[in-house]
Amino acid sequence: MTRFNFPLKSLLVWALLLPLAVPSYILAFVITDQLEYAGFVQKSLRAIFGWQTARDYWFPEIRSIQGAIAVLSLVLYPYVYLLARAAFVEQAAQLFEMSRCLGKSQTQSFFKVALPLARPAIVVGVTLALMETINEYGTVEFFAVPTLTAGIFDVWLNMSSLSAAAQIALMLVSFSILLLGLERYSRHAGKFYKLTGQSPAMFAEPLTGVKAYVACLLCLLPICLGFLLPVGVLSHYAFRSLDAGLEQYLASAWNSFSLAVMAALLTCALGLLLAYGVRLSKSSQMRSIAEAATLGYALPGAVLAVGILYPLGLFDNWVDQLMQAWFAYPTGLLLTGTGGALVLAYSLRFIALSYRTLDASLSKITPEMDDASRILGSRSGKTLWRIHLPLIRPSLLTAILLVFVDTMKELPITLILRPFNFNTLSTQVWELASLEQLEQSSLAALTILLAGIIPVIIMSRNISSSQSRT
Amino acid sequence: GEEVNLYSYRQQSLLQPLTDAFTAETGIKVNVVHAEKGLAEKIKAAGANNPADLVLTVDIGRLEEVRAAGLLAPVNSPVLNEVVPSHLRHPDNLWFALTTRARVIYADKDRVKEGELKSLNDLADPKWKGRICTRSGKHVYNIGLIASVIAEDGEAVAETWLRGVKANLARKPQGNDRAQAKAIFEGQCDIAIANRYYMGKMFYNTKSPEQQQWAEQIRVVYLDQQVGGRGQHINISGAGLLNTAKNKDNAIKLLEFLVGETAQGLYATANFEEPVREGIETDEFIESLGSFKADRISLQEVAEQRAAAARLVDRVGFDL
Amino acid sequence: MSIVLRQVNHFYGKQQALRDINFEVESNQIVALLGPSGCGKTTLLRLIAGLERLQSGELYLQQQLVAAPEQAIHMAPEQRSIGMMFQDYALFPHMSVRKNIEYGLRKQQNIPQRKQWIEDSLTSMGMQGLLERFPHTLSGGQQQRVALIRALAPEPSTLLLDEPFSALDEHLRQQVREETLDVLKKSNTPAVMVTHDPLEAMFIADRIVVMEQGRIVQNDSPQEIYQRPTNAFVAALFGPSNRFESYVKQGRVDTPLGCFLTEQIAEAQAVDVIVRAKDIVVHQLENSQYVEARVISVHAMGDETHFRLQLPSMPERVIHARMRDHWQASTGTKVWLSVATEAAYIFAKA
Amino acid sequence: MSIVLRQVNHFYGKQQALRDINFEVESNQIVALLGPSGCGKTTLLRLIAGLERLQSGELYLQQQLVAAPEQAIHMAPEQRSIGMMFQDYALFPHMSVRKNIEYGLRKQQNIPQRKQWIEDSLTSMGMQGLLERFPHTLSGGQQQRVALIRALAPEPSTLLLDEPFSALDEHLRQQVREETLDVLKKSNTPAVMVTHDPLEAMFIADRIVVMEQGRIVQNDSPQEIYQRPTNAFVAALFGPSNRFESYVKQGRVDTPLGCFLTEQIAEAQAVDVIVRAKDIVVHQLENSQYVEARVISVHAMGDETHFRLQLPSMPERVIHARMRDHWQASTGTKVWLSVATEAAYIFAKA
Ligand SMILES: Nc1ncnc2c1ncn2[C@@H]1O[C@H](COP(=O)(O)OP(=O)(O)OP(=O)(O)O)[C@@H](O)[C@H]1O
Ligand SMILES: Nc1ncnc2c1ncn2[C@@H]1O[C@H](COP(=O)(O)OP(=O)(O)OP(=O)(O)O)[C@@H](O)[C@H]1O
Ligand SMILES: [Mg+2]
Ligand SMILES: [Mg+2]
Repeated sequence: MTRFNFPLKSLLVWALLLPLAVPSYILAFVITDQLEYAGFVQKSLRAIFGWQTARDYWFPEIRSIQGAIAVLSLVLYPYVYLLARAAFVEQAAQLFEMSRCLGKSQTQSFFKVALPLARPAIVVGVTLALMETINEYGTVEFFAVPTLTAGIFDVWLNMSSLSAAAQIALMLVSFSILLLGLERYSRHAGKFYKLTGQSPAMFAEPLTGVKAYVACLLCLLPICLGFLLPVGVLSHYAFRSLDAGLEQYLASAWNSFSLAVMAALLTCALGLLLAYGVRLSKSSQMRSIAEAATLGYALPGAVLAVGILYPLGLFDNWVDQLMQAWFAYPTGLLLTGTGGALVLAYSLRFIALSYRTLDASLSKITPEMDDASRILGSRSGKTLWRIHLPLIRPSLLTAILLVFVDTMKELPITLILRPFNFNTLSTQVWELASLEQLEQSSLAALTILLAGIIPVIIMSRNISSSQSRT
Repeated sequence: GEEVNLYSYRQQSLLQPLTDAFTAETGIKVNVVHAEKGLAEKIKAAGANNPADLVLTVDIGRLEEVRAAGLLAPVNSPVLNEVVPSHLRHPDNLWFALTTRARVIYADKDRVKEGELKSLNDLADPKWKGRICTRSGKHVYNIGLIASVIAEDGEAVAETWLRGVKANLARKPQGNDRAQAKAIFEGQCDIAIANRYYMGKMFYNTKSPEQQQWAEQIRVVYLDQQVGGRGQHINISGAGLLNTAKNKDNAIKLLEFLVGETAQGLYATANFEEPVREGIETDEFIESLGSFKADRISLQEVAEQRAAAARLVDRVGFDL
Repeated sequence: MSIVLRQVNHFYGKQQALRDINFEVESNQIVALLGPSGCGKTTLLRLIAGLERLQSGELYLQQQLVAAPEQAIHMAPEQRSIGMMFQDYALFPHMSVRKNIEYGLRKQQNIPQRKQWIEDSLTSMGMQGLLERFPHTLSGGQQQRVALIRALAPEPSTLLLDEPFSALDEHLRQQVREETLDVLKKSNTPAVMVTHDPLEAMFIADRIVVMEQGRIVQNDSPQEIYQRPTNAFVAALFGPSNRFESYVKQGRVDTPLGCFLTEQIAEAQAVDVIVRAKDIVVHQLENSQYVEARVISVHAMGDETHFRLQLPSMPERVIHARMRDHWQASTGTKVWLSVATEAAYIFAKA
Repeated sequence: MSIVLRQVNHFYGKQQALRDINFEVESNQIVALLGPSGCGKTTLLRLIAGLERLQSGELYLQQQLVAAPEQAIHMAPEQRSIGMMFQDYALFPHMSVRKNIEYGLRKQQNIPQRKQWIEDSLTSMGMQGLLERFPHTLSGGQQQRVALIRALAPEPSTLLLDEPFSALDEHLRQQVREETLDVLKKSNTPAVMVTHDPLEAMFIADRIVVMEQGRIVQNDSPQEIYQRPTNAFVAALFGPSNRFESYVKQGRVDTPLGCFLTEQIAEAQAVDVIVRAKDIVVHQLENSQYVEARVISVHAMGDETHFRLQLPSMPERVIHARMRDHWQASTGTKVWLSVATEAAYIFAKA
């Protein structure tokens, strides 16, 4: 995408982000719906070949670990794409040129220079996808794949042992820590600052002939499977069941939207604070603290929700007691069971998204920029505002987008922490879906998708404008 | 105004007609939070400030969990005591069943002869090899079923049985109960383990008419009906009053309403569950599925075996 | 001929960075590109390396046509066997010094021997012990030397150097310069080197190409360029100098520093006159044949003394003069100036 | 006193970058930091600016103690009213030239007037019309000038310049240098300027501080430094030179270029002898008093001729000599060398 020009590229650049907006459980449903025994594909096969039953032929089991892998990959690849692409765009083209001057072909240069330099960003993308997969429950349950997360719920709900569940959850977390540690260790020596100086934009080379179409098709494939297919199927269903309570639907949409906006802003503000704090203090302790703060992402949402219930409850009761004692005015539960608790929980969960994205982006700004700004009389706050924020704007938008879309899709936390009589699009999808009527939830599901597209489009604007600048 | 706050493990849309009717009758507003998990923890965490008054569940497991956590208060209501049979409520009246739900066998009307399948044990018979469908063994409904086998026959027998069932599966456990009906209709399997009320839901589904076809293809088989037999396994949906309830009176009113004729009628006709109240007119189609003798084993005992059941499912590799 | 450029023009958007460039480098020749900042030197190197696509004209390397937009020819940079050193080094930040330098070694080379060569070069450039360091821990000059060795290591058949010694102090510069020169001469590698130090250009180059605003204004041997500059710009290149505008009147050109003769230039033609600072003689004693001036400041610069002076006739201009004596003079002192007639370079204005 | 450093040491990890630095800059003084690459010049500036924390010692700016680790004092860089120009410019890539320069303007300043000043400075440095360009579209030298103007714009009370003119060609360099000098002198702003061009240091500085390996080796007026270097390193700073190792024998030191007298140094002491290239006289005629040599190469460098020579007694060494004549000589030609006795600088070895 950054190196070559080919047909439809300007469209594909952002269209590739679209699957991000698709909740994995919806994609899982749609894909199985089409591919399972009773689905369109197998039905057609049976009709064509005249097979009678499942025993007459072999067809890959959709509800399998491979199926789950395929679905999750389709939904999660945009994380890596988004971050890697930003990294490639921001890269100093000179290094790539240098490599070619030293006699390495484009491919070699890519693997030896461009890729290692983009590694922090790619690792962040992969880590996010990994954590997301680790905590993923809906899809794996749908595909009947036994994972650690499924184990947590089994232990918790069926064996009623929350503490054992917590132990497994801890295992998940330590696994994530291990991954992060490995990554950090492997690049202990190199600092990946963008060296300053003239940095002409990497010029994209036009692809011609067959190559161009192959590239175009390759890019279209995930978009079709990961986005167009679910949207198509859902639209089809939505059309059939348009009479679903519109009023409630609008209320849910509003709830979802406002929560997502608040969560996105709060989370990114927190993430920025952490990332900038780490940069300013330069201490590894600060970094560890920040890293720890992001582990919430590796936990299944429900576990996290239950986890924060207790401190929230404690806090609420403490405030309540104080108020009662001092002013004889019971406050009740200030946070628990209000939108506030939800936004807080979302932030805890998604801070990894914002922190990692922003940290990777900040780490590419040479410290000399900070120095220059301070010498010119700016304190760190102004420096952040005038220097860093504009420089990391694409990443900041990326982070906001990620959190927004993920909050829109979020389910388990919402379910547990929401106040009385409170619905969001995703709980509505789930209500209906758990009634085994996903068809009727398709309007809500479709809205989640569409709401995801808006920020994607904003982002794409930004991508193209930043392209014209660098 | 008057209100009552409800934590519900039961879907909102099922609850809505009931609460609407309650509000219409009493003027008391009903506020609901619906979730599949975590409500017990939410109650615990909030402590004395817990805003909820009642908790509603769709299986005995959750209900027992809340009770075991000491969150429930006894209710001394002549109405409830009279309507709910004693084996369907907690000995100390800490919880009450509102409906029972039979977990039956769906059999293909053509490929399975009447009387061919009689008992739970038959499911392990090799003659069903490659013909059984079910949802995940870890789902609460199946856990309830397996727990009841353990409670009745002990773990060893249950294990042999479950291995037998596993060997007969037509496909990896997946989907929900409705999906099993579809699988039978599509010919992927011949019998399936599922809750009976889904038959009604499919039969009356006008939005997806294909589901009516599924239902029509299926005969419901009740198990262990022979004299002296164990009886058909049932689970319950139930409710309990939280000991931190602020609107205790309203909550009890709602409980009494839910076992009243209106509500029980709604349960029976809208959701096709079996009412706990006697003499409720049931739906015609459900009626046509016949009646059965229910297993009268103590639900509390069953609930106690749930952890064992979950471990058994793992041991047998039922879901793999 | 090792490098041949024919009729090259280059635009960045609408801005023309190179105009009608024609130039040749013989094998074994070292050519210095000299010119003010922004005149297109880097652009020219990038075109030769293939990092920028030729927009018009032709480029031959080792007699082979490697770029010609009219014929849609563009050989990839990695196939041109060119060594290049960027103005800001472009060291790979994720690789150690060793990895950076060894990056370009080719299979055909005798690798162990080259590695030995790398160590030797680092040592002889005063960088022993830095092999495992990462670029961001090196000082500017250290980075520059690494970049230089990296460009030399693959034994390229042509070398392009963009200000290779600018970050080095005088001492090191001399040493590294000689070292580089030796390597190039021994291996007969032709090189194009950008510099803005005219003395450096004179020292290292067989030929100097002077550029101005995207044009080549003179292309000659160092001595020619110094002694017979073809325009005012080139004449003013070597050290401080003074420029006056005037016109020809009866074969003579009048300037505030005196009157000079010219034969080639037509009557009444407007001219530029360049007088190099070192060609102005500063006298302490009054002499009516000399031009009176007033000292603004005096800088002792080693063996020389640099004067900034003011002429009563042109109070707004600073006149630069350089003497090979040690002088002390305070601001305001009166002095007298003389210039040998042949020391003025006179050029017709375009 | 505008800047005072007392007993400063600085380590990067285990590596010591600065040792026992004591130095002072008077208000209105311009001090040049001269020293080889990697000797710690940038580090010193960064300490003064507050970008690196002082690890030991004390730093005063305008009589105020601003950094002293023993007293846990560290004033933030933005409060020090220091202007700094970075070695690699550190222009903000997302801001236009105008925004970059205006970034540091303070509310207390007369903003419209400063903006006018900015435009004027750009113009007088030959950069008119670039105000709205972004840094990456500027050439190296253009970037450097923007960085310089950016550092000057806020009228800092102290200015630190890290090789401010290195990317400029001779011509521009002279112009920008004078411009900067004027601004500084007019505003009485003290400045520390890193350079590795000794001539530049001599031209611009009131005092030159020579550093070597993290130490200050001499701190004197330009003329003192040139004429009375205190060690071999300083003596060799100004232009090419030749170093010989020898020892004192009866008040005399023997070198391949002849015998020199010394009085201060003890008998049998090992010494370094520095003979500057320009102090070697090259003769074409044989003379038994002179030393015979063989020409390796001759480079005409403007008015001077640079010789690389070989002595029969030391065939592995290159001897540098510089003459103020135009010479032509082919490799292998025999010549004869002489050195005035007072032209040899003799230093006891440490
Ligand atoms: N990417 C670009 N976009 C627009 N203009 C550019 C770009 N790169 C260079 N230029 C302009 O082209 C001209 C020539 O630039 P070039 O970098 O070749 O100069 P240079 O001779 O190397 O200068 P220096 O000695 O300062 O490095 C300059 O005026 C510069 O501003
Ligand atoms: N971040 C760092 N980590 C480790 N060593 C460093 C670091 N920065 C500088 N050094 C080392 O400290 C020494 C002094 O560096 P400094 O940048 O001050 O040199 P300098 O005098 O400015 O050199 P130059 O003229 O080449 O810019 C060098 O040997 C350098 O390798
Ligand atoms: Mg350049
Ligand atoms: Mg430096």
